Amino acid sequence: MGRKVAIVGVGMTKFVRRAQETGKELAFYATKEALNYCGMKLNQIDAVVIGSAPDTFDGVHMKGEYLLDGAGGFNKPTLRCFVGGGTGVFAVACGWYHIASGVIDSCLVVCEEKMSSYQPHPQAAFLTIFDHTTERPLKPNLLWIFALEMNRYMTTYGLKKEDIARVAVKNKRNALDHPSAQLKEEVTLEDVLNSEVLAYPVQRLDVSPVSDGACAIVMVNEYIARRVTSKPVWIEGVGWALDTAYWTNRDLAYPRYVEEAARMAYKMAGVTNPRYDIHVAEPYDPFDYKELHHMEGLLLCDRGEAPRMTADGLTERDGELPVCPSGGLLGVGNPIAAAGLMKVIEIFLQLRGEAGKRQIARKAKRGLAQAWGDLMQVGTVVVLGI
Amino acid sequence: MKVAIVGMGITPLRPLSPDLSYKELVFSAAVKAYNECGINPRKDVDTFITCAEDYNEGTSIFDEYTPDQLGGALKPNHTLTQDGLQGIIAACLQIKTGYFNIAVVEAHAKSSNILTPDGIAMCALDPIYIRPLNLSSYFIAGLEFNRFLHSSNLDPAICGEVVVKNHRNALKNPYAAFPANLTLDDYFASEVLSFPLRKLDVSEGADGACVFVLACESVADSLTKKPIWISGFGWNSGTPNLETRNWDELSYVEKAAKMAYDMAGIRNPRRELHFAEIDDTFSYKELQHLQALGIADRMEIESFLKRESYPEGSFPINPSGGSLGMGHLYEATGLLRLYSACLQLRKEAGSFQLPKSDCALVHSWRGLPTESTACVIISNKRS
Amino acid sequence: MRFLGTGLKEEDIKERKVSLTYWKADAKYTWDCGQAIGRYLSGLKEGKIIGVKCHKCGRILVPPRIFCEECFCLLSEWVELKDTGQVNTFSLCYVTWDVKRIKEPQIPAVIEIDGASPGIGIMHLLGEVKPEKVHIGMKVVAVWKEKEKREGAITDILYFKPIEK
Amino acid sequence: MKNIEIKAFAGELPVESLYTAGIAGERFFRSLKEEGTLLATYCPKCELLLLPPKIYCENCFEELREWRKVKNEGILKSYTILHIGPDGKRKEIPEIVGMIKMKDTTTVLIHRLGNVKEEELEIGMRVEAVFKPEKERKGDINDILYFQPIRKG
Repeated sequence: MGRKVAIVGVGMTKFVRRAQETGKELAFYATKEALNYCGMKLNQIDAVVIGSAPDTFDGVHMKGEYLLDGAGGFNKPTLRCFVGGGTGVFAVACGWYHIASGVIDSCLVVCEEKMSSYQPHPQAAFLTIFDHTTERPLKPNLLWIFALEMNRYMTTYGLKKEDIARVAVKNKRNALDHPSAQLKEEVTLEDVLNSEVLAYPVQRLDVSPVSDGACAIVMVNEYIARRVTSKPVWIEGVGWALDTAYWTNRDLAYPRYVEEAARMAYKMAGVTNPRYDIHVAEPYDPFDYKELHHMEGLLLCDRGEAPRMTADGLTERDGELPVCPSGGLLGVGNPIAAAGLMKVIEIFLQLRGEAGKRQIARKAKRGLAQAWGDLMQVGTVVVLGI
Repeated sequence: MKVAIVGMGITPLRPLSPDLSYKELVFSAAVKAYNECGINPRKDVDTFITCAEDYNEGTSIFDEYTPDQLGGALKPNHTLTQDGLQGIIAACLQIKTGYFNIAVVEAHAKSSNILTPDGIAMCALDPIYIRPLNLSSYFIAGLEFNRFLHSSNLDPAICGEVVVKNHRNALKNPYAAFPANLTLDDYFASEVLSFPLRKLDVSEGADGACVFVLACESVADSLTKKPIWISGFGWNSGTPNLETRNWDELSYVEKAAKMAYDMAGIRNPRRELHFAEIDDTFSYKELQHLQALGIADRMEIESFLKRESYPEGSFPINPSGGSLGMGHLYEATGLLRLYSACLQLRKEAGSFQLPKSDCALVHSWRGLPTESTACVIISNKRS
Repeated sequence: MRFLGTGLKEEDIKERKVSLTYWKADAKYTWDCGQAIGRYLSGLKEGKIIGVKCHKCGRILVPPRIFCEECFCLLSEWVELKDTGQVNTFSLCYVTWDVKRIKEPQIPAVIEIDGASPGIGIMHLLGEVKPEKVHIGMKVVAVWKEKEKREGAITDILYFKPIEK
Repeated sequence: MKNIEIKAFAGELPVESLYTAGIAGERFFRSLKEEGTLLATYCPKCELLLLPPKIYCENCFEELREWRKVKNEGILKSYTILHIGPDGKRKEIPEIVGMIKMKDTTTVLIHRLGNVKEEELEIGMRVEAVFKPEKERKGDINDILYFQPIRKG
């Protein structure tokens, strides 16, 4: 069953609000760094997987085609995969199946987003993710669905805003140590709770910024991995699930799509008790409550229990289960697909003990990264181990 | 591990399809595909792949809307922004990992719903160096076509022959949207879009959906009596940049074909295969692709086209009518070629059935302004 | 590892301190509604909310569709639902879709429609209600556009308002 | 309800974008605007001279640091006479578009051709860029008005 697949190199750009670089140039920077990380050359790479979220951000139709030379895809088998916000982690699953199939031996996975191209403000691009006939005429925005989901989550489990705001405080603090971080400011619980209300219950500091940036990793089969590094990080499991598009027919309090994706990845990884078997986690945190929501979906705690774990400090870098030690999207930034891959890179660095100031206190042999997207609909999970 | 096509469904291509939404179109193709192999998608399918582009759908993050009509809700689904043939390849890769037994691949087009195809096509052009020139994307085909005629020293009439052949082939294909009995005179009377490219050189958009079910070797035989085996596949991209590409060679097609031929153990495609369904988005592309795929070389292309490429010839090309005769289905175009070829291999092509059709090459191109391509080799024998 | 990338300030863009090109996409569509959404919109024009019943799982669904995504069977039992329901979740939104601040919030909500199965709702707006009075579980009724102004769109319902006790 | 009165629903993707020219593009357009010169980058490994310039070679993926001025003299590799406008409608006056290989470069430029009659067009003919007057240049690709034949004498 399936050949072993490892990550051997990682690279990323700074995450910034407006990059001067074109999307291709951002992709090149990240890709070149990833190759340098493991001392590989582009001609040693068999295939390329590109991940990027909607074309409307960059303002380029067929964005996967447009980006491919910057991503090292020239003269190579290249595919661009796409599951909305879940893309960054899914792209790793896509790279995994290239190599696990035995058809491809080495593969670049490159994720890029240049949201700043969209005018006048990138958030407006989200209007067109809604159903063109039954929803778009109501002029919805992205905050609506987050707020609707957050409200449902809070109400179902009787949570208060401060239970949730702690995530923003933790992640923004963690990001102070990340060289790519877009937001380097420490905030207090009061700052979050007093920040302006955008869409009750969502306030400004509950939300990650819009960003430009790119990330890349090098994935290889077992034989190449052993040759190029003494510390390969193995893909132990991958999982993804997409729930129905009829999101107003679902209970938003619990992300069952994340659970399905996690169960698929855990099964492949042989993880039977995720609370003990997972040592560090990077769940997707575009909004602070999402980190909690996703911890529950990932079966890292009982439903409605993630806020307590956070309040008890268990998810801090020196806690039992460090969560988003990178600083997450809330701190490092949210260039959609690149943000998901940033999480995979963080787990790679943590497992290798190369996370520098961000290195978690406990010893970690297995970690996971997870992303989420679409109409609160898709879960993508990668379990990594050494 | 071998992979087989065990079920397929299609909606007949039409220039318009006002009675069905895209979801309903896909549902109807999916029901046919699942019925062919007797599966229940809610229980039996392990992974779903949809090929779609946001701008062609008019929706950002279109993958949101893909699972329900396929029976894929809450299961592994993902989108590729590629031609459906790359979707087939992704399904093969997934099955070959050993973790997936049954995969579904879907693509569709509602060309009739796109009011501004030219405006949308322009959004695919480089925003810094090309798009500000404010030129319809047809100029790329015009430049390439003209360069092709110049460097191969061919008469434009040969492209007229491709147009005539493919539209005529479509006359016998009940799924085709644009069958026609044309002559070379009709071709030369057709308006020039971007010299030397004429309107009849361009395949017209149609509406339709296509769904495939693929299975691993161990379950394929239990699902169908007529499995079609995928014996090789390859895909490749050149450069998206108009400035750096080699306009005289389609090395990306050569590379993709070599990958597929090597996997299938084919040394001489013309001798070892029986026919091909290849990309003819533009008439001249069929000729370029024939050469790059190693089917006919530059010296013999004219005689090959006139003598061998017809349904009664030694190596029929696009007996279905191709995109010119059937209609262009955007991301579903490659699936349409594959569907047509599978019908031949199953001996179910009815009035356009070829006498000799046990193995074939299927090829697709991602369209302007790209250099992305895919090849799949299929056979009705396990080999 | 190097972390490359050049951040620009808002002024760099606004004052054109760097080379920029502008493009407005010409991307227009008419999406075919088909059987299910065609009925839904035609119903809205008549002041009705149309759903569909799945004969297998028994769920009554809105917006209607010709397939049950759970049972994967063809649906054709169209059902007229009530134009009342209850708030499943809501938000008070001070930002418009194109990121403009507003003083009086829009109140988007998921509204479970009476006559549909529990938990089956649609997205719409609430109106004629003070923001602080809105709560999950609140009973609401559709406020329709005047008949002659309806065009067969989700906006034929202006908003939902609380049902007076 | 038997009759389906509403059959289609209209809408659009409202996308307005401002694209930065990027690191290579910024330098290219600055020199085009300020000096009326064409700048290319050189890949010593692949011996490619790229115009427009890139900060990387898509072939070997090395970072490119060597910039070279390109002489305003090129050869027409292909051309087309475009009758269709961006809106898909037929243009009243067709536009001639060329594929031009500038001297010493290993790439082509795509641009309009001007000051030339259709019957003069010939693949292989020598052409040159005609720049906008300096004051009107904005730092984009339209600072080149078009390419025209280099006429002898």
